[in-house]
Amino acid sequence: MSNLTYTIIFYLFAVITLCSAAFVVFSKNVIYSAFSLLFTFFGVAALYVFLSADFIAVTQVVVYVGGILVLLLFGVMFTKSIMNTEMQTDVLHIVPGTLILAGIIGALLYTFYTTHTWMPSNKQLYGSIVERIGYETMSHFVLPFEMVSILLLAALIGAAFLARFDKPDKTKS
Amino acid sequence: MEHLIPIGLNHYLTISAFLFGFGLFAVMTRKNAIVILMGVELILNAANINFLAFSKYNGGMGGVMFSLFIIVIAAAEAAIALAIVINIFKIFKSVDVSSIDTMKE
Amino acid sequence: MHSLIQLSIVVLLLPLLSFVILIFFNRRLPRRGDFVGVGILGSAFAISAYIFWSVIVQTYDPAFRIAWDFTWIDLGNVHGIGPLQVRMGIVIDNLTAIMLAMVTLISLLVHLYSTGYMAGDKNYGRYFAFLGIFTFSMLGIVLSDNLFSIYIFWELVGLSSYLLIGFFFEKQSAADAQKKAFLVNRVGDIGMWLGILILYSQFHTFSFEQIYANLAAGKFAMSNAWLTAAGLLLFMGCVGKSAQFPLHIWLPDAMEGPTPVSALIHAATMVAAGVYFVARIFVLLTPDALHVIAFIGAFTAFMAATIAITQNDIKRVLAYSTVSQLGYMVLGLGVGAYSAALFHLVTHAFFKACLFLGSGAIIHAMHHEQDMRWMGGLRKNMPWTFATFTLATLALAGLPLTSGFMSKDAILAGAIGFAQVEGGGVFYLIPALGFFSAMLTAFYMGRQIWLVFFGESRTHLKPVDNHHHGHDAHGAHDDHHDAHEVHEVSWNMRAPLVILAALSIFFVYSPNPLDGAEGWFMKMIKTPATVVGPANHNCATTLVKAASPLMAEALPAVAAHGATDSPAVAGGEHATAKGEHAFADPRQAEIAHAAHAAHFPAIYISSIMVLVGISLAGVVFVFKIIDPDKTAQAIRPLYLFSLNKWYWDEIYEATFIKGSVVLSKMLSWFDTNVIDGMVNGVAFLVRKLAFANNSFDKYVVDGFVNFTAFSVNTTGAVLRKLQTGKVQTYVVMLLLVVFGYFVFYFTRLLY
Amino acid sequence: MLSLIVFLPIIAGLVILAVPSSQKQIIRIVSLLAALAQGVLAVLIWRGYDPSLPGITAGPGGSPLGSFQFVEKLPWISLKLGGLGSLNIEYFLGVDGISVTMVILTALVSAIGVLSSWTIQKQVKGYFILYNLLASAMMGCFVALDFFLFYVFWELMLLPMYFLIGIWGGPNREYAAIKFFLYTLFGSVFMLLVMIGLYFSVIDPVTGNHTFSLVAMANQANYIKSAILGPDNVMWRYVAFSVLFVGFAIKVPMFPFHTWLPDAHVEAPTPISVILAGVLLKLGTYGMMRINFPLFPEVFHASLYVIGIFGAINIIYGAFCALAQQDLKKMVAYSSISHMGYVLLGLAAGNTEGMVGALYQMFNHGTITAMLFLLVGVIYDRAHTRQIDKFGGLASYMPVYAAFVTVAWFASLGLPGLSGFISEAFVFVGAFSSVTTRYIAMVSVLGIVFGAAYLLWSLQRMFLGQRKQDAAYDLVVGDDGHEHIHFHDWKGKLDLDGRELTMLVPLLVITIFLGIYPMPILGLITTSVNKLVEVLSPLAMR
Repeated sequence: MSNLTYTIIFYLFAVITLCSAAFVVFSKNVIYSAFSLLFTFFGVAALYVFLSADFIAVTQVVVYVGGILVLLLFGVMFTKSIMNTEMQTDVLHIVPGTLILAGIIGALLYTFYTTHTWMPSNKQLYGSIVERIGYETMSHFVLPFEMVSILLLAALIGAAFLARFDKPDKTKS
Repeated sequence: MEHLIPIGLNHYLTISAFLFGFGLFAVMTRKNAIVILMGVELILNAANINFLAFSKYNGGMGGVMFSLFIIVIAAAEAAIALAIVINIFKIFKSVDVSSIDTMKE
Repeated sequence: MHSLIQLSIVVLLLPLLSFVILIFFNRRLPRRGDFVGVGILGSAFAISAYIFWSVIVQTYDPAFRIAWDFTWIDLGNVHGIGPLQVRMGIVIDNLTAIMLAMVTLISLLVHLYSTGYMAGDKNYGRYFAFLGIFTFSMLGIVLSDNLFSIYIFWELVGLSSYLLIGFFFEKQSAADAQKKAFLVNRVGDIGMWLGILILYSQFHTFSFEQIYANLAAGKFAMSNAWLTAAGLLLFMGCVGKSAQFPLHIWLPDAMEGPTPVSALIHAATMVAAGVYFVARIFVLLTPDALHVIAFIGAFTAFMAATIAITQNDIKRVLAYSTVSQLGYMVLGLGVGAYSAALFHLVTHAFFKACLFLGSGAIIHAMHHEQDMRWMGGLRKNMPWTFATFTLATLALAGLPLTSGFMSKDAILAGAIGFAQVEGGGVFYLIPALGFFSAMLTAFYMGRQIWLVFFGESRTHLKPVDNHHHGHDAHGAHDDHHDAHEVHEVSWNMRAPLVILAALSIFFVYSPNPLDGAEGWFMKMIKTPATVVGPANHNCATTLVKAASPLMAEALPAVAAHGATDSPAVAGGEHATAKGEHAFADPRQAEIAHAAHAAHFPAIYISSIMVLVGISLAGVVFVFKIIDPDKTAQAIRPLYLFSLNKWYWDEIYEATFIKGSVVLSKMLSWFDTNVIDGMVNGVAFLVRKLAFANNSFDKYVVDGFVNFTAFSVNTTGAVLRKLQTGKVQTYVVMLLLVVFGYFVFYFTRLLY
Repeated sequence: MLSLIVFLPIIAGLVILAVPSSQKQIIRIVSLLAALAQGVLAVLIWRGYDPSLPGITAGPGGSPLGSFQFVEKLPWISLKLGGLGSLNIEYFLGVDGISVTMVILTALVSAIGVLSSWTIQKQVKGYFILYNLLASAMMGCFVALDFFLFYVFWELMLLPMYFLIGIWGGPNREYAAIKFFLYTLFGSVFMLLVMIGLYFSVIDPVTGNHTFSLVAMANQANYIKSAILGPDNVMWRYVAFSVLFVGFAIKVPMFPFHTWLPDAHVEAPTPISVILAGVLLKLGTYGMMRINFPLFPEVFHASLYVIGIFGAINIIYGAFCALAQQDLKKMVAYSSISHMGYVLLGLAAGNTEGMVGALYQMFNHGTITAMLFLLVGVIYDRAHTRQIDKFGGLASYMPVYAAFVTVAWFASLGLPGLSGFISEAFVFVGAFSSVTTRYIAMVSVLGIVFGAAYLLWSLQRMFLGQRKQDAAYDLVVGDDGHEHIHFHDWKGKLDLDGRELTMLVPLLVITIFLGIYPMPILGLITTSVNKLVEVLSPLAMR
């Protein structure tokens, strides 16, 4: 794989990611947004691959596309169907929002491009790092790993608890 | 095209910046709670990109591991957030966050 | 201690003993203790007479002088001065001996007289007590050897005169008069006191002896003007006590006291104290001071005489006559006729006491009628009184063969001599006033004699209202008042009159009825040498320094008078010729010389003036050629001017008294309203400040708190608009801030 | 000895505290016994006092206590103040010629005051406790030689005085009491400041510590040169002198700080007036002589003229104000102001004659004015009014009273033969001898005349002449056919009764005796005053 091919593929995925992300944001239809988000996640996952993080990319696809996005879609469906309203969203703060968007992006980019100390070091990650991830998870990051597991469990239980249907009189009290 | 060829750190950072900006914009301007959640996911992804990019170009594993945890947390967040949204919907009969202004009182 | 000193101390303390006994025990003694007073005074007089005998008759030395003193106050070792003591002492010289005898004699006679005059008064005993303390004070003045004790007794004399004048204190006029007398005397006293202070501040001693020694040694460090001032201020004491113009106003009012008191203190002794005091300080008086004294004396003599002409009250006539005669004495001292003035002091004391006691007898006999207009014809009823009164009147008027003639003539001769020496001009005013006053004296005394003793009784002419009013104060005498029989007084009142009248005849004092200088008095009392030394005095004190400027001025005057010798030689000749007047001061020598030369002119002029006066009185009152009432109408302004005593009382009332009262009211107002007002104002301000502080607390401090709350509230009200309750709005704001920080950060980077 | 004389009344007060308040007679007798014991002690001190020792200050070479007598010196308060050094306050009592005179006066007037308090009926127990406290504090002031101790006594005096006027006074008593209190407090605040400044400026030559000892303070050699009130700090010394002077002048009271006095006198009951005029006013001038002048001699010399002028104003202004008064007691109060002016004038003379005169005047004013107030109290008891115009002709009906009044009045106006004269005379002699105050003295002499004027005028209006139409008493004809007067609701003797005579006769005798032969008192004070004059003289200053 030549550098040029590599580059073209990178730009392709970059454009996919950004365009779909833009669509997520600017689309008026929630359903469209949700589906557009699918492409964003995929694009991001591809970029992960470019960043030698294939395991993360896989995880991204599994978790985001398989979990979060489904969850989102389910939420969209769930709420809209009941309300029977249009699947469109209004916007507010469009002017300050735009200004801030432009400003923050500009500022970030300015920072990135003017900061020269971020020159990549010689020691880069190459190839698959799955093994190293496993190694790190069980050594240095075992405690965060365990905490995240518990957190995830708690979050799932909590979510289930929050989302369950209560009887109307109970909610009022 | 020559200058495009070496894909460096800045490319990823640029993408992440745009992603972050879009996510932020969604959070700021969208009335629909679910779209806001989507914006949050975008922001998290932008962060992930950054972590991984820096990790790659510095050769450390910290960024990789962090991105992994972020993904986990994002999942948990999404679950909780959706539960909340559903609860909000149950109470206010709407997911329009602009109509939810009980904090005003 | 000399035996005479011991005796004099006894004399001094005896009247005090009388006072102490009578003031505490008069009600427990028979006859209210009057015999105690009379007896004690009798012994005092006996001792005084012995002293007089020893000093004047046996010793017969003009320079006789014994002194004794003791430490009264010891101020210890004073910083910058050394040991300092205030000493009190007694001095006896010829003058003292004479005065001692005179005072005790008159006091004794007055005591005796009072046993008749005051009989029946409810405060009879107290009266004698007061006489005792008065005599004590007066003797103290006479015996003192220093200024401080003179001042002490001076004030005590003031006190006793206060007590005696106000003896009938239930009468408002008496109460007024006593207060007036004391206050007017005090005004004089402060002058005297300042004079004492000037001398003390220089020499740190009060003793005459030491002051004169220091002065003669030229140790007076202040200017000559201060010395003149000291003399004049000391003289002010005399002005007060001896009732000289302008402080003469108390004396006529003092006639409110019982008549014997008037005789004692306002004719014979107390008023003489002033003259006596000036004689004591005579040596330190500068010529300037003497001039002032002479003019005051002359003016007083004249003014009082003019007032006496028109008075109707028998005692007031005598009172003004006293003032007038005191003016003569002061005039005499002022012109340097030292011996003559003191001579007049003694002669006047006797005949004026006689006159007052005589008037007292008349008043007593007339049942306390004092107005001469309602008297008349008493000659037949009261022959003893008439005789003695007339004799004393002749002495007062200055007819030859009387004592008054000799002394008055000596003074007037001295005045003429003085005027000549001082260069004439305005100084001739002094003898002129003297002679004119002599004529007036003869006139008003002739009027008095005639109105009282001759003609028919005019008692029935008196308006009734006035009559009763005059008697209310003397309730004790009311019972035998209806009987209008006038008869001679009893022996105890008659005897003093006779004794005093006898002492008004010339031979007591001098063998030559025309020249007192040949008598023992003038020989014993010499003009003392002045101590105003050359260091601070422009008049030379020694013959060597005779060529001083003043002498140069005086020379032509003397030459014009016809003196061929130089004044110093003249003085020396005079002294050697007579063997007595050894004047150290050529000025004094000159005056004495000129006075001697003027002796006979003075006799002639004064005799003529007296005769003119008496004839005038005869013309007006005896032969009625001139109707006094019509004349009075013709010169009504002058008449009123005289009748109202030159309006001095009114002037003083309008100026000093009103002024003081008004000033005191103003100051009191000032005190309560301004000073106290300021204090209360400060208190008020403090309270206001407290209130203001309270308000400040309430409105400003509290207000600040409330304002903060208010502004927070307002800001909150504004800001709550921003609180939409929408999370996204908050996010926008948050990010705006973040964005703002970016902008800030990058601008920082740029610069 | 001195402790005993100071604290005896307080002990009596404690005894009274134990007596039930219904036992009025016992309370009075205990107080009287204490006062008499104080008097005996005062006589013992007087007899034991050696008049040849000057006191005032400790000269070089002598004993560090100076030649004070009956000295009692104990450490009282000793505090370590860290960086500020230590605070050494001593219980230091002693007398010299200046204070021994005042001790005698205080004992005398206190005893008279107890007798005069006999008629007090309201809350007798409280009254006498406060009275004894006051007596102690006054005595303490005069014998204290430690500035701090002096200040304690000085302030201690205020409180009972405030209550004695404020509770047992006349109709306007609260106003007068507060006025008195504030005035005096105003003065003492400054005194406190100066006292502290002096403490840090003076070194006790014996111990080397700072000291409050007035004996040490009176010696200029003991000052630290650069301290706040040291000799180099000229301006602060002037300021300190001035404020201290004002503090004492309020007590004197000096024009224009005098207005508390007439009010306080008019409202105070008779015994308190006696104490106030007899002793308290003296504290002002005593303070000047003991503290103000010897501590700042050079400032004293620079301000002689000012003090003299204030003295003259006091004399003449007081006399004029007295002339205008209708209330007899107010007149006497103003006469006090006038007479205290003589003291100021004498002090301003700065020489022995003036100072002796001033001190003697303090003593004489104490006795004479006490007599005046007692006499005013006598007539007030009977007539319940003090308006001069409400009387007239009293001399005919109350001859003994009239005699006492006459003597007292004449003593007050300075008649020779009575003690007031000698002091006034010496004041004038001194003031005139001093070149600085010569002209002031010449003006002040007018005070003699006006003093006589108001006293004689009041004497005339009240005692001479006839009963007035609107007089405060009736004229009745008695059994013996003579006219008498009758006061409404007065049951006692018309003329002076035994108790009143007991109070008045000693004062009268003292007044007359000291007027004729002043050496018993003057002999005590001359040595000390000479020393004081020497300390104050410019030669003694560096």
